[in-house]
Amino acid sequence: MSSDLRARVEALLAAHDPATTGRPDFLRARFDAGLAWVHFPVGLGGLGAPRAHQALVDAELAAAGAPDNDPRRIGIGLGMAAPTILRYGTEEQKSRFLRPLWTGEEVWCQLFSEPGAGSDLAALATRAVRDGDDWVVDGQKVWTSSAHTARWAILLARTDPDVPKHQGITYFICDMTDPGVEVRPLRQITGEAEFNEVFLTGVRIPDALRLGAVGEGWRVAQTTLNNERVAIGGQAVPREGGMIGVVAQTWRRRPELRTHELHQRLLKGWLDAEVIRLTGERLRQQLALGQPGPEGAAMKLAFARLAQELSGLEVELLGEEGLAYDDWTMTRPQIVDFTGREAGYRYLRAKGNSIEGGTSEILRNIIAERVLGLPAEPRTDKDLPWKELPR
Amino acid sequence: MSSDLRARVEALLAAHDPATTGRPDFLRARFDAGLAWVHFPVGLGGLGAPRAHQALVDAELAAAGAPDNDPRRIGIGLGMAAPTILRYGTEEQKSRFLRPLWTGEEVWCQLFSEPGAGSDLAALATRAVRDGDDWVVDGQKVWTSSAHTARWAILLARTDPDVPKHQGITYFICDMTDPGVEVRPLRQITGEAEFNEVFLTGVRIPDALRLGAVGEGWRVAQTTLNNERVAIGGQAVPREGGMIGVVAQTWRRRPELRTHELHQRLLKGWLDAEVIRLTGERLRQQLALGQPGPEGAAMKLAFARLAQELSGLEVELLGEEGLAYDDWTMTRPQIVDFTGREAGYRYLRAKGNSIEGGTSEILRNIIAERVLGLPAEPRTDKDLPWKELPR
Amino acid sequence: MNAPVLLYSEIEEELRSSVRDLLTDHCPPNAVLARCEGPGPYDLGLWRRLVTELGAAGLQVPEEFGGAGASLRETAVVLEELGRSAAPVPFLGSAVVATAALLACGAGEPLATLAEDGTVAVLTVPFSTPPGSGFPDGVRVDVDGTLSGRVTSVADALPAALLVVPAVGADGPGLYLVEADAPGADVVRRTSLDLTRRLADVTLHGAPGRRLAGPDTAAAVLQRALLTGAGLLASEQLGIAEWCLATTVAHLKERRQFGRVLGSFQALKHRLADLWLDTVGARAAARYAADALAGDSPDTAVAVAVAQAHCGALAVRAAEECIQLHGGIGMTWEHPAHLYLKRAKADQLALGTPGFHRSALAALVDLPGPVG
Amino acid sequence: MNAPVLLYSEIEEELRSSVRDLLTDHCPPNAVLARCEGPGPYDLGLWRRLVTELGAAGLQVPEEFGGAGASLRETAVVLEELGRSAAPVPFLGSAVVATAALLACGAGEPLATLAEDGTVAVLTVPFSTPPGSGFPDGVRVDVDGTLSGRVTSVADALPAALLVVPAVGADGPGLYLVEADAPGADVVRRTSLDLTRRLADVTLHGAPGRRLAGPDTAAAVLQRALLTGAGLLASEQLGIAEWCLATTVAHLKERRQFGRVLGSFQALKHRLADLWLDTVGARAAARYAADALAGDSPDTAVAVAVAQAHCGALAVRAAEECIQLHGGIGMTWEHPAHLYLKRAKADQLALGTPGFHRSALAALVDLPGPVG
Repeated sequence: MSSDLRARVEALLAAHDPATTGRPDFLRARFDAGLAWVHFPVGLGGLGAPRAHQALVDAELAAAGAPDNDPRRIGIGLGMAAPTILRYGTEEQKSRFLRPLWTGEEVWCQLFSEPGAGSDLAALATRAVRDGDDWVVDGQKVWTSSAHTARWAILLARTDPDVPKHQGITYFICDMTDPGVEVRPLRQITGEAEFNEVFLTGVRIPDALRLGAVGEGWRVAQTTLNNERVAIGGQAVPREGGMIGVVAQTWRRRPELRTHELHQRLLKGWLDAEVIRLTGERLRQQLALGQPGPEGAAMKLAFARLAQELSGLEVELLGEEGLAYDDWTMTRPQIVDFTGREAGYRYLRAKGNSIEGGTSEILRNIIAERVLGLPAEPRTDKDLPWKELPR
Repeated sequence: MSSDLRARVEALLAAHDPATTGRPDFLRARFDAGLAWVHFPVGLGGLGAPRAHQALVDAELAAAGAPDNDPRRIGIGLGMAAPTILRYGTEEQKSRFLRPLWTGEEVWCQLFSEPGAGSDLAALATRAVRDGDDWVVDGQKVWTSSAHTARWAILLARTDPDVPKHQGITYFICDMTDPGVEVRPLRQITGEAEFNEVFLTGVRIPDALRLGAVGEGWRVAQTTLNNERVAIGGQAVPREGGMIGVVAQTWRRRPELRTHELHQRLLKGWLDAEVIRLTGERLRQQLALGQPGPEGAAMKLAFARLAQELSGLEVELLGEEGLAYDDWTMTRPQIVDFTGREAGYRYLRAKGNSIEGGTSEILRNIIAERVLGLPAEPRTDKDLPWKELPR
Repeated sequence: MNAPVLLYSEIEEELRSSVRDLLTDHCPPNAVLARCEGPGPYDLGLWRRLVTELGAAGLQVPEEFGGAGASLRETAVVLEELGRSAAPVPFLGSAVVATAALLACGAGEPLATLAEDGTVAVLTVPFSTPPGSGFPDGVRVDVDGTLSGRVTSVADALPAALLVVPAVGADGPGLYLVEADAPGADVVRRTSLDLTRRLADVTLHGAPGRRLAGPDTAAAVLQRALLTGAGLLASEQLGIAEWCLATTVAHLKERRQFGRVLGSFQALKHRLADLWLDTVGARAAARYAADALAGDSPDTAVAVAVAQAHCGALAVRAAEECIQLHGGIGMTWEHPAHLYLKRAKADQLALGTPGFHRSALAALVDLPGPVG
Repeated sequence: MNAPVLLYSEIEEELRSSVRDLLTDHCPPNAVLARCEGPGPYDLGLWRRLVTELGAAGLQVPEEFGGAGASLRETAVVLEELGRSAAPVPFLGSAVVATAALLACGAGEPLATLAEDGTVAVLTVPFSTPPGSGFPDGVRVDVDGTLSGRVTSVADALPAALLVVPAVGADGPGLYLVEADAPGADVVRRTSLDLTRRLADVTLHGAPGRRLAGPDTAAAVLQRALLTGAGLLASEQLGIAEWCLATTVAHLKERRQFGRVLGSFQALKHRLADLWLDTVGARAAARYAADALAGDSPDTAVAVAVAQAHCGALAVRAAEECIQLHGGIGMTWEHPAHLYLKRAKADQLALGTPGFHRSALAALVDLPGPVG
């Protein structure tokens, strides 16, 4: 860390003693000191410093007892909305939105997925029609986490149905307090409702909240989605971190449950977990050198496969206990906690790992085409006007 | 068995005592008595009787010490050429070819596959051009078993390159002694050469040896290929019949080779083998009721998977011995004998099980489309003239 | 040993279509879903229909006791259909396992009750108990002849009126008939992974019981019941797999993405072809087990182990593929796929896991493990 | 414990490209194929080039003995490239395993010979011997100091001039240096599954030997050599897998069927994506093992077991997919795919199977099996 950066951290701590400063005040001050995300520009929470320095700032502040902005709770804002606003937003948008986004005072959600589109996100049907200085939005979104706590949303809507599907989409910032926004919990097979359905009925969005040009929404969304993918698999994981640790501990603690059949599968699971861990570690070393590899998609794919394998094994290992479930009550968790609940929950929740954020099938397509250079399948939908697509 | 049929068998045996009659003479007499394939018409080796009666005739004659026609050696003639000649042949062709085909005096081979076509058999490029009363054939065929011992071949050739690929094919009977036919052994990864490449250079085929109409070859070939598929998986197999028996015997005989890891895999292999055996038995019971199911394709797919799994396991089980190979000498076996050779041979030869006679990929397509009714992939080659197909 | 009959007889096909018609009318997926969080997770109305209209409860019961005197082959066909509907009825617990135990005891009177009005009986063992387990000693017979002890995770015990209780007295093991509402008997619901077949813990405090089998036969009766349950469960698992496969195929034929019907994508087609292949195998294996049990074949133990090892794993895989290939839709509570996933996963643990049954083959077919 | 470095250094990448250039020029697949049935299955001309132009034989040998003094990380990179070419040279046997044994013995003089002119040495143990095996007792040291006995299936022994022989004498185990052409020493070729790395049986009848390690160290030396071999073999397996994947992808990009490039069929694309995924994992695991061996990390045993268990299985799968996805072409002797299949399968058995190494994890990471 440069001496300048260290001096700024010290100055922040001196002016706002974490022991006596309230959490929001401290976070605002940290943002204003350019120590929120150091690679952002000056005035927007950053210093234009290398991204790698952020971890050092975080560590220093954590050591001094400073509060953090609870990044897991506001992950969509930090990971998806912020980089997109930074790249495509107007000056007004940047200065209005980035500060409360980072401090967590305003939670963001993402209104991309639709029931009728699925993996074919660009087929989305939510319409936005220009009306004076506003756009009027009607449609339905799904799989929206945090929609019930969010103040703002990033939204994709179709503004021109007469052009091919990728060309008629526009990217907006949507006010979740608009009376036309209705949020309904979407219950999952686990019993809980992490996500929501969002019904948009005559929602008015001022044109000033458009992000990027009209019809450029798909291109803008790539920034959002690429940042989502980078976020996955970037953290260093200790050996037996994650689900394998839970299963291995049960195995060690409960010798009466062991059989040779389960033993072989456990060893295979342990091996796979370790290979994935090493793959992630290698990816981390590449990223540290500024050489991001295509292994990000691989990590997500491998992780989903492993989580499903291990959680299925765990239920079998438990035998009679595996027949039970901890709780079917519909709750609204803010984050996914794989280790805080019982085996049955892990088994069911892990099924989503190969669906959410890009299905394993889509990831395999991506690897085959972008990494291995295999040709795309024949496509008939790319040049057809959206309204003429078969449905 | 009807009393008439029994009387015919007894008459044949009385007139041609197997103990004193030469093999070819006996077989010719049996053919002429209509006891070759009883479901064929009278005069062509049959009696127009139900197909199911054949097994009874075979059993009766075998019990009396009569020679058989070595069906494994002449399988292509019996299983593919004969039904096609019966259905599409002229009267001259039927009376000329079926008798020596059945007695084994004339061996047949099949000239369908080509190096450039692979699974897309209908893309074949071997040309047949009309010249007076003859056709002149040029091209290359591959994976032809028995070509070096065959007197005749069934042949697919392109007679019209200006129409879509399925429409420009004609079916011929080809004289393998024509000077334009060159047969070269095709060596496999096992070291041996079961198959051949066949080069056709200016081969002259009289139009009288055409089977079916000009341009109808693809439809004629369906009879040939459907009969190939029926032949697979029809036999009853005892428990531990086939490759699992070899591996299980080694396991029992050699306790020092056992590990828990191999044990679990062996049990899985045994289970799979037994499930496939039961599947085959169920199919056999369906066929006996005249209800052939789509399980034939399934049997071939499952058998290939199992043979590869088990033969790979066997090599691992043998450890140091698995590092050896019995013989790399190029030999020309007439039949495939999985159990007559060592583990390494089985391992390598089994790789062909998922390729020959329809790859496992093609079989999965067939199951998905014909059994499950899933739509075919987008095709661009069906209506294009053959000569315009991208290559 | 007669050659096993692996096809369905005409009578079996007729029974199947009666059961299927009834379930189509009275057990649609949304009804099952709606019920599974209500106070009565079992559909006793449906059960009554199955009993009165089709004689399902007494299918195995000899005609002399008022049953249909049918074979386990027919019972297996009913289980296929119940699996296909994830039907919340106590058929497996009562008409299969408990009935097998009562039959093996020669207990005509309770059997007649079962056959007559669909009174539900259950064998009180944890649902995860595989055939070949030691005789359970969790319930003891006291000197006054009453029973005390606790049995956890008993399937279908919630709607049961009769409990067939393995218990150990001074003279050894026995099977006892206890009324579920007798003084000292307590049946408490557990939260179960499977929403359509619930578990309960049975507690007995000096509950009165009538002995059905004594030390000479109790262990054999228990084994027969567990073996029957395990072997026939394979048919339920086949039914689950078939529903999952058919539902997935139907979804993929309808759903479009990237301008194409999803079902035209080759990777999905190949996965479904493989799944179909293993389902075909499951049908053969399940039929073989039912036929062996029905005919008391000497090969029954092998047949059951093969069927359970194959079908138990297959049903889970089919349900998992069903969820995956439905995409997000399959992850929602509103879609019935999860009912099948949960039943398939619970069934996989029930009466021995696939791994247990596969390992059992080692002894059954002389493929011993490593020495020492 | 330093954080493991899982990337390739610049020096390692340079070494790789030198080796690859040399192999591209002098070890094309058709040459390997043509050689494998001739009288000299090893390409000693190629070996000489590797030795003289790149110092491959002495890579691990300290500079004081005329070697390059490089680490096992570099050696692993060479193995990746040799695997990618299925090169018929005795690098693994001589420059990896025998060299590791000689290094652990501190035997400077033979090491200098190896480094100088590529003299081939081998450790005479069956190629299937895994680390952790007991000390072999097939060769005894007689009272006159000569060696007698037999060792089967020794890899790379055919071109060897020096044999490093584990033998047991009156005072216990030892390692002995025997010249392959010494009186009483006999090396006889076996027919090997792998056409590019041959096996031979070594028979000693009163052959003279020089002791390199005595009872105090012989077992540890042997273990170090086997562990080094097993850990670095993972890099060769990675190279095999990479060739198979790349060759298959190239084939599928070119070959057309049904009017389309085969590589556009989704089922094939997904299989190759999965294969690529596991190849990415293999690179991380193989690098970790090489790094651990190079740095004598306390985690070496785990690193080697993980790398062997993963890479050994992967190379076979990649070679099998290569054959299958080439269709009939891959089944012909003329196509080089079978050379890789045979090497991959033999490598899977070499120095412990994947199953052996996976099972070894049980003790290494405290995941014990069932009790009793």
